[in-house]
Amino acid sequence: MTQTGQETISVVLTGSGGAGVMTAGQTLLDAAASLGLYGLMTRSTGPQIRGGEAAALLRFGRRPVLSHGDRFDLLVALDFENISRFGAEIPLGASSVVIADPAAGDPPEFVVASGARIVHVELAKLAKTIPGGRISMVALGALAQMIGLPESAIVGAVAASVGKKKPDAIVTSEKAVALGAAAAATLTPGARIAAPDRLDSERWSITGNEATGYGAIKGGIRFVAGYPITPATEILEWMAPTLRQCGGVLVQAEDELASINMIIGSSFGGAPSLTATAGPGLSLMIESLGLAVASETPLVVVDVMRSGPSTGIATKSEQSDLNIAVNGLHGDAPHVVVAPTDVSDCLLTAQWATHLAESLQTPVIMLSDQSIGQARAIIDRPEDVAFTATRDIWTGGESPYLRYGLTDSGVSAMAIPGTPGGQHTADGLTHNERGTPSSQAHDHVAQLDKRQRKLENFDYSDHWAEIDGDGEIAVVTWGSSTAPIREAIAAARDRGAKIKLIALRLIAPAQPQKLAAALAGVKRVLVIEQSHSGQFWRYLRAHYDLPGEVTPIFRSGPLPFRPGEIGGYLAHGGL
Amino acid sequence: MTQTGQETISVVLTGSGGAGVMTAGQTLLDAAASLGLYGLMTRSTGPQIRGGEAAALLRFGRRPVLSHGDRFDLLVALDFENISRFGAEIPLGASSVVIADPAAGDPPEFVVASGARIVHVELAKLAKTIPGGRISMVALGALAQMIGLPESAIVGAVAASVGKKKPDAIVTSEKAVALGAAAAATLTPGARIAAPDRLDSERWSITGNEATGYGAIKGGIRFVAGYPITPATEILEWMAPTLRQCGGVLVQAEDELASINMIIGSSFGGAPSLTATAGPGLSLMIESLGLAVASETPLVVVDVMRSGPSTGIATKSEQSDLNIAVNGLHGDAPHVVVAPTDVSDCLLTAQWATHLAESLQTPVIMLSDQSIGQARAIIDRPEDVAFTATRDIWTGGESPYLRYGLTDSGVSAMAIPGTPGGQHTADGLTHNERGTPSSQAHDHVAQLDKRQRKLENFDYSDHWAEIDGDGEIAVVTWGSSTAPIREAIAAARDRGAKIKLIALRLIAPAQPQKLAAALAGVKRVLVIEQSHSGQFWRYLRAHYDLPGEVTPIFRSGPLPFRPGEIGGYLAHGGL
Amino acid sequence: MNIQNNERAFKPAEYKSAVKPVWCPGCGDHSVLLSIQRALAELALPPEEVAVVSGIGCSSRIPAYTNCYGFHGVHGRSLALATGLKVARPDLTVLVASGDGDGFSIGGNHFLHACRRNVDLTYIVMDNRIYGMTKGQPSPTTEPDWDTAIAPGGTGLSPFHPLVIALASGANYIARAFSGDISGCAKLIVDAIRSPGFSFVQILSPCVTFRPDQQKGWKDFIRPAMVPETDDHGRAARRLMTDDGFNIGVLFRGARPPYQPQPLDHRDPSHLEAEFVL
Amino acid sequence: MNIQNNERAFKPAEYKSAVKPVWCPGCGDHSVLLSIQRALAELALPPEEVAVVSGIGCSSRIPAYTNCYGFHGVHGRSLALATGLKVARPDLTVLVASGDGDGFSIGGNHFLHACRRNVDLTYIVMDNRIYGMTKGQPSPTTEPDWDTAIAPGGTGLSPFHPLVIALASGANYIARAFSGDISGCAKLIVDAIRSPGFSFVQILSPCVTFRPDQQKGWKDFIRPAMVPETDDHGRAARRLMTDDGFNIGVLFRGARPPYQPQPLDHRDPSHLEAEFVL
Ligand SMILES: Cc1ncc(C[n+]2csc(CCOP(=O)(O)OP(=O)(O)O)c2C)c(N)n1
Ligand SMILES: Cc1ncc(C[n+]2csc(CCOP(=O)(O)OP(=O)(O)O)c2C)c(N)n1
Ligand code: SF4
Ligand code: SF4
Ligand SMILES: [Mg+2]
Ligand SMILES: [Mg+2]
Repeated sequence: MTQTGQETISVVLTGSGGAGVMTAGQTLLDAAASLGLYGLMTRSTGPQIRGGEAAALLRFGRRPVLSHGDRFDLLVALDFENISRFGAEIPLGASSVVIADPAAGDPPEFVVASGARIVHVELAKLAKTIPGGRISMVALGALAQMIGLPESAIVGAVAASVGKKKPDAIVTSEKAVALGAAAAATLTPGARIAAPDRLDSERWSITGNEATGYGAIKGGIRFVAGYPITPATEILEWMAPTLRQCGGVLVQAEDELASINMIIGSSFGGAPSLTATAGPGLSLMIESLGLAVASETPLVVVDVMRSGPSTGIATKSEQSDLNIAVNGLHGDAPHVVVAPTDVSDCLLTAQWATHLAESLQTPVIMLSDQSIGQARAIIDRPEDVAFTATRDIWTGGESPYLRYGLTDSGVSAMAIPGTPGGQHTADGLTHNERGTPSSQAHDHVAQLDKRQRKLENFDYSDHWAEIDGDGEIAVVTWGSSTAPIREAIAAARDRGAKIKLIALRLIAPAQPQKLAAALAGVKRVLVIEQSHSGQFWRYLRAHYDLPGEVTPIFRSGPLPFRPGEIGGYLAHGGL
Repeated sequence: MTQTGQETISVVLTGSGGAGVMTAGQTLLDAAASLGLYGLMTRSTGPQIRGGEAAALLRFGRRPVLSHGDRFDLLVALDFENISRFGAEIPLGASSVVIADPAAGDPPEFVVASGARIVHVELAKLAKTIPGGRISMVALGALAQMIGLPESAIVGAVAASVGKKKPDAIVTSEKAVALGAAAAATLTPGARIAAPDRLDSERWSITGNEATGYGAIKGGIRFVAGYPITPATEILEWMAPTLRQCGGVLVQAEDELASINMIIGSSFGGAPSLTATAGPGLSLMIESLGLAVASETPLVVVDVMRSGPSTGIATKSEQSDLNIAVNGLHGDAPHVVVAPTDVSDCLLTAQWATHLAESLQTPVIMLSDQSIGQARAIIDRPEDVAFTATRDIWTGGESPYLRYGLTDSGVSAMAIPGTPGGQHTADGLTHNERGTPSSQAHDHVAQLDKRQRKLENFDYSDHWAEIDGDGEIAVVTWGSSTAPIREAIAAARDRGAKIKLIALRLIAPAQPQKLAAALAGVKRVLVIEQSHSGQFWRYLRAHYDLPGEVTPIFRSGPLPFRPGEIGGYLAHGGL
Repeated sequence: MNIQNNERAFKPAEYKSAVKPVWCPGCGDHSVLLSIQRALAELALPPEEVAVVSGIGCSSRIPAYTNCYGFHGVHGRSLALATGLKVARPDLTVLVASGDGDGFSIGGNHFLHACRRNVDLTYIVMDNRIYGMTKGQPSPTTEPDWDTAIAPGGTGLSPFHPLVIALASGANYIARAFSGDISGCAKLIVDAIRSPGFSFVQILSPCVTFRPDQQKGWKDFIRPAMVPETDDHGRAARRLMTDDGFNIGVLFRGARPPYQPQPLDHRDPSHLEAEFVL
Repeated sequence: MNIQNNERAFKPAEYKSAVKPVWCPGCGDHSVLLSIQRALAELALPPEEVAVVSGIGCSSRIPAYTNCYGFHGVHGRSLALATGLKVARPDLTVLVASGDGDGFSIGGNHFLHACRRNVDLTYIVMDNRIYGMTKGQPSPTTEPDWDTAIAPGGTGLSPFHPLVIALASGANYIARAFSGDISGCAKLIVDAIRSPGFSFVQILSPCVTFRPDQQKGWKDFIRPAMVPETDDHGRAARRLMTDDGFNIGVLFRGARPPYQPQPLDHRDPSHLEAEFVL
């Protein structure tokens, strides 16, 4: 590994199902991590449940990489079947290199059109020379060689993943990797990654969905009910065993109507509670989210967004559930909406979401998305934050106990079943302070005021947004759009531009004063988001007075924003 | 009946359950209508299903009355049990008169505090003098006498409602009415209603829910599925028999998830279809509304709004489902939202909603509310409009048939099952023109564009808003807030103010150009609505650029806006 | 449930709150409330250790009339809410109250799955064969020819068999009671609470307002079940499938262990980081 | 269904669309698709007069693979959608396709009420005892000890009895088929379509990817039902309650008339104004 290579490098492995593209990708990520590189891996698959075409998209860097780059430096195609379906997801350029098996036939149109240099390695043939040798391991060897990763790192990663129990498999893989590397050694190299600085920090390999699960448990979640749905299932699957280690349980519900109601029940019983879902499931939870608002029951709902509307594209990302998350409830139903800005931030955001739900006795919706949730990243160990589930619990006192007492803060102490004297009926009907149903205007207004007040009076501290840099131009964004924007801004700054980045972590309630302060002196605001109708921009218009000239930039998924695309907007925006 | 009385008069009858308050109120409305008066009747009841306290709130006028006035001229209390629960709904003033039975004991605090003149009539005692005599009929006689309605009109209305089969009951009621009238004749009269001008127009007695049902059938609705919910049930109950007379059917579904899916199915089958619900039911329909958007299935969902969030107050009104109606769906899911401005307008709006749904192959949400839906009004026969269900139906042609073809208008012809060659699968998955599932970015974007385009390109004609008057000040409002605002503006105009009224009937998609044109020259905009968080105002901010100074005026239900309250806002707003 | 060994005796009145029921005079639900009070007193459960969960309907109003912890949720979802509560808090005694509309129409799916899951809940459905609260629409147990505004002349649909559905779905205890017999009703509720796992008690509870036929009519039909209770699924299925809906008593008592997932350990979450660390 | 007297014969291939199934090689659903094609050909139904409605799942992908009209709706709601379609368009033959997750978990309530309503639909559930599409979570028919990521070691919950539930809810025709026997399967589908009212066919259809045990395992268990079909509710209840899930054939055939509400008249709506006019 040289010191002179690129800061980051992007590679993609494609092949049809069963060819082992995903395993190879994962091994590559592990290998890079072992060398002290940061990294990111996302997956694309065809519509088939099994056996369709697949792509592992990876990026490595000497600094954290939390989104993909503008183009892939290297594409390794185990075969070309149907991979043109991924064409739009695999931008290539004239400086890109494509390693292909000559036996795989002609490269697809999008590869040819890119002008990428195509080099041939007889992957299949080489693999066949080793009994049990896998084509994906040969490819891995070739790939590593091309981008400058030492073969030893690959071999180490293979050994770690195959495990000690299968020494034969390790040897077979080692041989395949070596063959691939040797074959590639004869080729003119393309982009190579520079060796990382010393690995001085603790690194994690984690997906956004795992980070969400762990953040939630750290925050105090001890009961989860959920119904499987792509791309949120892994949160449930990760939490099922881990929660049980930490004093909690997970129940698979019969549907999302049940999940949300189960966690209302468990939270009423005193357990900080969560469910995870995607757009279609969130839609089904809407009625009972209103019940949680009215009955002031704390809970966290994670929505891992995918392309909508309706079933849409279950496996692809989009930021288009903002409307429903913020404004989807019937009646006046204020609640909290938060969003992580990248894979790593899922931990903090989930932990904070739990803290907010418990502190404010309200439902909190956390808007993650597929591109964050299902991506695996090599990150620095996230900092510890002190957020825990802190519910104001009634242990005795005034009689009769006023479950919905009109306190100054708007939060009233909650009696947990089992507490003598705290008996009350939690209710979605308009009620008085005691909780008794009422259709009187004064009770209705008092409780609406109370529920609004508790959200408005709360101190959301600095966590409401990530703010970075200074300048007369500001980009306001949220969620998974943040990482490519961050990168584009860094590039623009390198060229001398002064741009401020404001990525909202707290979407609702709106923080007009905080944003106004953050935007002081700003003359031009670019609002960037991944939705077809500009949901975030409309939301900002509704709740904030943005200074100066405002340029909304929005488009739908499923393709992710790329730094270069954002750079274009920034330039077009007057830089 | 004299020529010199008031233009409108407001009366309220209260009593505990079973006392016949509602029947008496209905009879009074019929009587007034028979005299050529316009009128409005709304109902308030306690939480009991039966036997609780009840109030019939009425207003009559020489001109159409579609909302209540500032105070009641006359309150007739059959008894005083629990009626203070209605205190806030029954504003009285020093000029008001209260007829009470001395046996009913002391009047409640809110009556005393109002300074109203209390007069005694021994209602119960008088009723007892007639075998089978009802206290409510005695009260009716007294009431009619006090406000100047001829006894003969009451007797006629009683006869019409009791029907010819019970001549004895008619005679008994006549006697009771006469006794009440005689007793009241000795009292100093209060406000009296002036005799109406000649009854030259055809008048109807209709509720908003009935008008909705009739408008829908006129518009072409032939299939209804629904699940009972207050205050929408009457739409279903009215349509059940009437639809069957007109070639349609109604199915009671097991829940709202089923209702919405049933009408997606029936509409796919070619039948213009509708469901009616309230906030909690709409919440449950959200996921499948998204399916209707994505599969481009026309349908109408009537939401008769009630106080929210959650179960809220099922029997009281509010305009707080605007957020969910407009922004409640996950993903980018453009659709149409319309709202009637008063009882009478429900007919046109429901008919138009059907027309829009069918023309645009999209779900249309019609936001009525409890104060419109459950009010009975005496109105002029609404004008006939030509809107009918006009779906672009594919009858053959190109092959393969492109169900989701990318037309200029955005609307593509729909093949109805049974049509040879038109076979396709309607889908909520992202699909191509043919309807085949796709996860390609270009298909996703093309279909998102198409669905947006069809809504944007459509000519909504003048029906998008009701616009009235001119001036530098404009009130922008919607739905049931319109009628009291209309009245307040009329009063302000009488005092010389120049105010323009713009009541949006088309809530979504937004019509920025039309509103800008309507607001040309306006310097000050008052946005008025009945929601706790200013949902309409926020929506306008998000989608429109309002000129000049904008003053949002909003508050929650359950109390209705009154003309005087609005007048205050208008004055405060600088008049 | 978790039978407590309590030292003191409890009176039924201690389980009643100060909130006045909205029910019509004569509604069967008044008696169900009394039965529940008596049952809880008999079991000597401290009111704060009991939770009553419900949906929406006249019958579903019951939690606030008890002096227990209560949750008056949304229409049809009470069983899911109660499941979360009981799994998180196995120490509580959890009753679920519902109506034939709330429980069998909109709530049908949770009914199936609560039976299947067999969490230790006692599910009381006040069946009046009508939607009371929304003023008289047919429910899944309404007779096909019962005339209503929404279905003039009747729906034409035969009522279904909730007890067989419960059995097929896995309910561990199935009984039928009549609200007119308060002490019989209370006895069954005591038994149902004591029975581990999911216990389903259908209580025929007349709606005097929208089903004026029931109050008199039902008295003539109702009788204690002739056949003794069974634990045999096949026999129970046949019997419940053919019964006329008026046999009172315990009709099935199974032996499935309740579902009560438990934590395996109570470790600090930080140990989970090992999975991520490179 | 509405059996047409068609002049020409149809071939199974005419019912297949050009869309390539996403199913795994070897998935039982391929055979179900073939069976449906054969059944429709046997019935000689013109493809445009057939509609196939589904929810979400591997199995629910089937409509687009047929050359009929199709609706691929949302997860769990196919029966409601199909009910609306069939009531509005009694002239069509409507098939509903579902999976054990789509149909019995999230869709359970519509299953109950579709059985009860007895609209003339044919409901085909491809039961593989797993959620295939979301990659292997337990469904209501999964064995209690089947290990999955979301329920390590198994859920501990016994599968419930969908056929008894169908019977108790009012289904008029109940059968079980095995996708491995395409012609047997097709025959049952023909019979189910011909049978008036709501016909429920559970098809055991192995998931080769997430239930590799099934493909071999099931073949050993599956057998034609020994006892002939019955129309007796009590006998059917007992039998279905105790069967082991592997008896193939028609298990219940009732005689309830289908629910098909009809307009009473086709008058112009303007006549309704009489009600309002003073
Ligand atoms: C989502 C939703 N849909 C509909 C309603 C309206 N609703 C309230 S109670 C009820 C039916 C109640 O019937 P049942 O459960 O039998 O109770 P009963 O009043 O007869 O005791 C309905 C449909 C609602 N509150 N929420
Ligand atoms: C509302 C909603 N929740 C969850 C999902 C995710 N989901 C898709 S298919 C499926 C389960 C499918 O299982 P099954 O019906 O048995 O079909 P199979 O794939 O096994 O044929 C789930 C949970 C969804 N699409 N929509
Ligand atoms: S309407 Fe019927 S169920 Fe409701 S309270 Fe009255 S009698 Fe009871
Ligand atoms: S995952 Fe299972 S059910 Fe789905 S297509 Fe593959 S084999 Fe069939
Ligand atoms: Mg009922
Ligand atoms: Mg399955």
